[in-house]
Amino acid sequence: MNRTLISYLLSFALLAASPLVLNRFWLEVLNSVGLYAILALSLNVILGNAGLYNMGHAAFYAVGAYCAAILNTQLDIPILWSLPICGLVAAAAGALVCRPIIHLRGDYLLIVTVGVGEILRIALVNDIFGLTGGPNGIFGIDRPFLFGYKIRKPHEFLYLIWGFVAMTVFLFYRLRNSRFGRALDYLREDEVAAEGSGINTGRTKLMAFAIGAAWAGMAGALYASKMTIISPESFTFWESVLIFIIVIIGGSGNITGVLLGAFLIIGLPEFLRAYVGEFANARMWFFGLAMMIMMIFRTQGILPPGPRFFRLPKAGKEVSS
Amino acid sequence: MLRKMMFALVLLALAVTPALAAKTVKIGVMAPMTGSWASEGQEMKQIIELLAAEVNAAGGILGKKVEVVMEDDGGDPRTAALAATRLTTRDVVAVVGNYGSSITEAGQMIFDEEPLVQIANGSTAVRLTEKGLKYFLRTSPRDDEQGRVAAQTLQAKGFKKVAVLHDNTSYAKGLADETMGLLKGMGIDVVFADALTPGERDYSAILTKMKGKGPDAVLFTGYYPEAGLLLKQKKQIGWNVPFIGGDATNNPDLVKIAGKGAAEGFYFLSPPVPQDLPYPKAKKFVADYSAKYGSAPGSIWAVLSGDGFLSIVEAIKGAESTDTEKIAAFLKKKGTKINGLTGPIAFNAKGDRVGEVYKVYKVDASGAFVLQP
Amino acid sequence: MNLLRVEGMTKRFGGLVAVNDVSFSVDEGEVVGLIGPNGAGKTTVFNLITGNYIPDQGQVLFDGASIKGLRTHKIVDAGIARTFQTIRLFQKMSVLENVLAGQHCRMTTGIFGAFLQSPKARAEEQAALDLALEELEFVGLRHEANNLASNLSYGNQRLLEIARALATKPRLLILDEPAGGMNHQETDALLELIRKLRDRGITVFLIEHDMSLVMQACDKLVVLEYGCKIAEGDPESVKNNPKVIEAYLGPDDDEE
Amino acid sequence: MEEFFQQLTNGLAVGGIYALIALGYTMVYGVLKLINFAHGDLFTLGAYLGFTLLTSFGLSDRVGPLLGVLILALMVMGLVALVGMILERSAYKPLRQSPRLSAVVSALGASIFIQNSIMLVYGPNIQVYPHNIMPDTVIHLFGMPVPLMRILILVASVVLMVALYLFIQKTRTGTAIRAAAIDQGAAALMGINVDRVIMLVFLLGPALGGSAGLMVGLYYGQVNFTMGWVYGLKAFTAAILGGIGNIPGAMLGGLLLGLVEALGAAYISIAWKDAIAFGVLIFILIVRPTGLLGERVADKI
Repeated sequence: MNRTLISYLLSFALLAASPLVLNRFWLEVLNSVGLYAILALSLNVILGNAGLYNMGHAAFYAVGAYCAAILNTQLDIPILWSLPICGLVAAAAGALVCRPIIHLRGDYLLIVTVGVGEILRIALVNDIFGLTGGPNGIFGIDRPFLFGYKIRKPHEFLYLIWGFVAMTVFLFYRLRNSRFGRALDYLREDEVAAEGSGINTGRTKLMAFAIGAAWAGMAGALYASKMTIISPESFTFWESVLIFIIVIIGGSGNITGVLLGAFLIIGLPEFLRAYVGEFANARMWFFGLAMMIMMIFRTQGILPPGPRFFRLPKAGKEVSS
Repeated sequence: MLRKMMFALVLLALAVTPALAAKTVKIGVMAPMTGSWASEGQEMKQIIELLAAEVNAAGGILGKKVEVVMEDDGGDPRTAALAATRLTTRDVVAVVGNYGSSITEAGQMIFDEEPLVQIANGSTAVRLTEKGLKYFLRTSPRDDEQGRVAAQTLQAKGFKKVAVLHDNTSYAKGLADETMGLLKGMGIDVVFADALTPGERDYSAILTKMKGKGPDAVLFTGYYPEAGLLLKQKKQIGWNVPFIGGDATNNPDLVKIAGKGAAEGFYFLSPPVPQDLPYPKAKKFVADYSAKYGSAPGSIWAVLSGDGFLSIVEAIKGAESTDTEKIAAFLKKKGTKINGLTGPIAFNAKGDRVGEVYKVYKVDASGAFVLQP
Repeated sequence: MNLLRVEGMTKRFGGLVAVNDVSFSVDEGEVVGLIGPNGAGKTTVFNLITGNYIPDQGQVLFDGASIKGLRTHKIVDAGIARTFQTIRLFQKMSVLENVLAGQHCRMTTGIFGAFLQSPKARAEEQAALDLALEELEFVGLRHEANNLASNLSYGNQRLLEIARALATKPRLLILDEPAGGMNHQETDALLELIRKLRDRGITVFLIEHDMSLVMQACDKLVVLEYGCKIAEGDPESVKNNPKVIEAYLGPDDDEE
Repeated sequence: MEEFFQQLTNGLAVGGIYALIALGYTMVYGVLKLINFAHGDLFTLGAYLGFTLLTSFGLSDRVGPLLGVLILALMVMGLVALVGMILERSAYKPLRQSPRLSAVVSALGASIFIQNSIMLVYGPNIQVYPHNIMPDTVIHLFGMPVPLMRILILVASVVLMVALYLFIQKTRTGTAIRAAAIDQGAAALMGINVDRVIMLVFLLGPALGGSAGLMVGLYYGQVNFTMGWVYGLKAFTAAILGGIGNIPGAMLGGLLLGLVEALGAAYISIAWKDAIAFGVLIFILIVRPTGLLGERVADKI
């Protein structure tokens, strides 16, 4: 536990110092990694912990982004203020959408989540309720203000985004080691046994979706304020697939693994951009190849989760964890 | 855990790339080299590299060679924003691109804040130049201008009932909306308006439905692959109705897809293709391009990126500086006329290209695009 | 008084009547056995009580209130816990975590509690751990607390299931073949455990094929054959019931 | 009313292609429980290989269009089957014992890899099939104009599907495939070489996908390197709709999806067509959680 904590502190310290040595491009790559880290961590709750195959996560990302954009452009609500609202709206969307489909298993759930994502994207393209701006999307979204300071430079976003990542990691570790986190594990391992042990599996699944959706929604709000323009093109099926890949390649269920996955999957194409310059059109070819090789050699992902152990007192004494 | 730190270290090490003193004038190009629009991007690259070679053969600019710096925007906004940021770290003096309004918009602010002059090619959304950005220009015309030409064409041909079909891309919908707005004022009925899904193959269901509405003509504002299929399948269901396309249908592949018989009689609007221009520069370009790559350029948008490149080259020469302010000032100055591939290029204060650009073309029985008087 | 009452319960799967108009009751503090040949519908009766299946007809009353049609976790919450015939542990998780699963429905910390880790939430977590360890101690698996469930022997896995069920603080404990796969020694220990359970005031309702265990442990037996109840009563009377002997034990069979 | 029937034929033509691709998904799924996301790209590969063979050998000039296309189809199916088998050996076999989703990610990697390989070899431009290969005839069925090719395609896909069905149901090898789909371990105990079955499935599925690619090329005339993504997702939807793992289910699902799309476009909205199709899928799965013909598996407790 302590070793993990130290590594995290060191890593975040390195990230905090990175603007000293990295140029804007690499800072933006780190920002992109950070955004996807939040998205992947949020999907990890659903896919990695609860074991629910969700390949439509971009839908919740979109809900958050559009929510922030609409609140900001129509009602002038500052982005950071709208963050919790976006989370709640996305969570509500997650719970609402998943209510009727939650009993589906495995791949049936997977295709239905794909369907939900596509339906939402099509709704956005068709300018549903006249709010989403159709294929143009919404533009003129404000940059976020933090204590009266306008955030716009890459390194400023680095602190905002990675600060959010740090908070997410901290909270999700707590969540994972809580009653709720364990319930997700039981659910993934054996749904019948979990229900038979008194766990409300239906509700737990919904909560998993709601939490995952909430964080994806907040990531969407951050994305909207970073880009200042959003359009349905940013929330395609491919986006869901990308987040899905990060979770599985990183190590489904393991927070550190998922973070590493985000570095790898989002970082690698940019890496290739910088170092295979001559073969720019082969960038994605390398990427696909790397994915296959990675899965073949680390079939469980980079860092698969291990079992959770508790520090126990010597027999007869009180327990402390 | 160590792995993570090592990764960060490697990132750090690689990021400290040496910045050499500028021995060349670097011009950045943002283009979709991968993804669905890769064909556009790769043609942009070919055209600009050809033009750069010619500029260099003629002595370069300001005594230096021109170097083209390509950046892949992947055809999606997030990647485009990253690509734009990377371009700002590569010592370029100005940027050509992108293809696609929403892709352009993702990088627009990044270049504006840098600041760098950006000349977009395939970005027709009206709002791009309505933001008051000082350093943004485009060689492509705007949706509203094309919409005006489209509406006038429909009116001139005497159609009373028109079906409008787009593909729900930002560009096609923009054009469809502009045109429909104008048609209303002209007393022309829009009896059908809907959007197809690009990338599919079978549009018979849509054609059947449209046919049921009985329009005099169909305006399709999407791209050539779908236009070609629509023409082909329209003929198959035995529907003989005039089709009119927007400038995204200007591509020789249209006829290949539809077949000559089905493509014959198809009208489309477009800036003039280089083959049709009287200017020697255009003729030479087409000849050179064909000699180097084996066929004439297919996409008008890629050709417009060549115009963007030439504009920047001329502006640097004219301003005798690679300073962003000066380049932009030169380009927007009244009276500046650049000899481009699609004719003389001049920009207004907003950064839009001025002058009548659109022409009407018709496909003849041999599949050739014939400029209409 | 009756803790559990089943009245006229019937369940069909397609054309097959798996449980046919079965009625019986389990009194508080008793150990009751449900026996019958393979395929008699015993496990189905259990599944009907615990809400895994819903009876087509009939009524299930627990402590006087109907629990028919409730979801399983509600029934657990009401005070009925169970083990499974085919062991269903969370194999890749630790023994202690398996027991904590049972504590879930007795805890209240939600998502925000987990985020905030308030003193109350910490205290609850600590109490759950303590209780889980107590239950492990009770079944004799405390020393295995940090082992993986899949590493336990078959017999110990059955005990772990009992510990997990106990952690839900049940009034009625339903055991589906608890001695299945156990050796003699383990079976003896199990008998001891069942008696200890009764001493704790927990009512036990079990399916078991090991007749010696059944005869020693149970206060009362219910006998099923082909989905129908053919006998109910104390072990001695059931043992001598000619219907049971004929249908189940067979004329020449020993009790073993 | 005529428009309605016209739309029915439109839907069936699209649905036939979906069904053919869906078969590949469903067969692989049946045996390996793997969603082979690269299947759509094998379909694309079929279309491109067909293009190359057609343009480089001038086949139809030598032996006449019908025989030419038949030979072409066999060649394309053989080549795509070969690629499918190599794919299985290299990208999926090492993952057979790992968590299911790892193999899915490997399949996604393979999809990106194949798609970009095609782009690198053929370039990103649309490739257009020669026009003179197939007859342009339009025949009139009950007064409706229906292109002959459309009927031929539907017939060809039905023939392929029925052949596959008979093969799976009536032959020994087919029985082995079905057995391996139900329980690999038990099948192995019964002396079935499960590894060979998997190989066979990875020959048959891609071959059918490749043939669908060729049909799309021949009929629609236009292929591009990203089309596998669009068709693949639709076909996968069709397979799930029918109950994945179930061969008649894939056929039914494909045809039904085609019809839903055509009728949805005709009578509700073209722009919302895909949303309608997915909506129907979700509705059907809510009512029948394992698809139209999928078996309902009750949990053994």
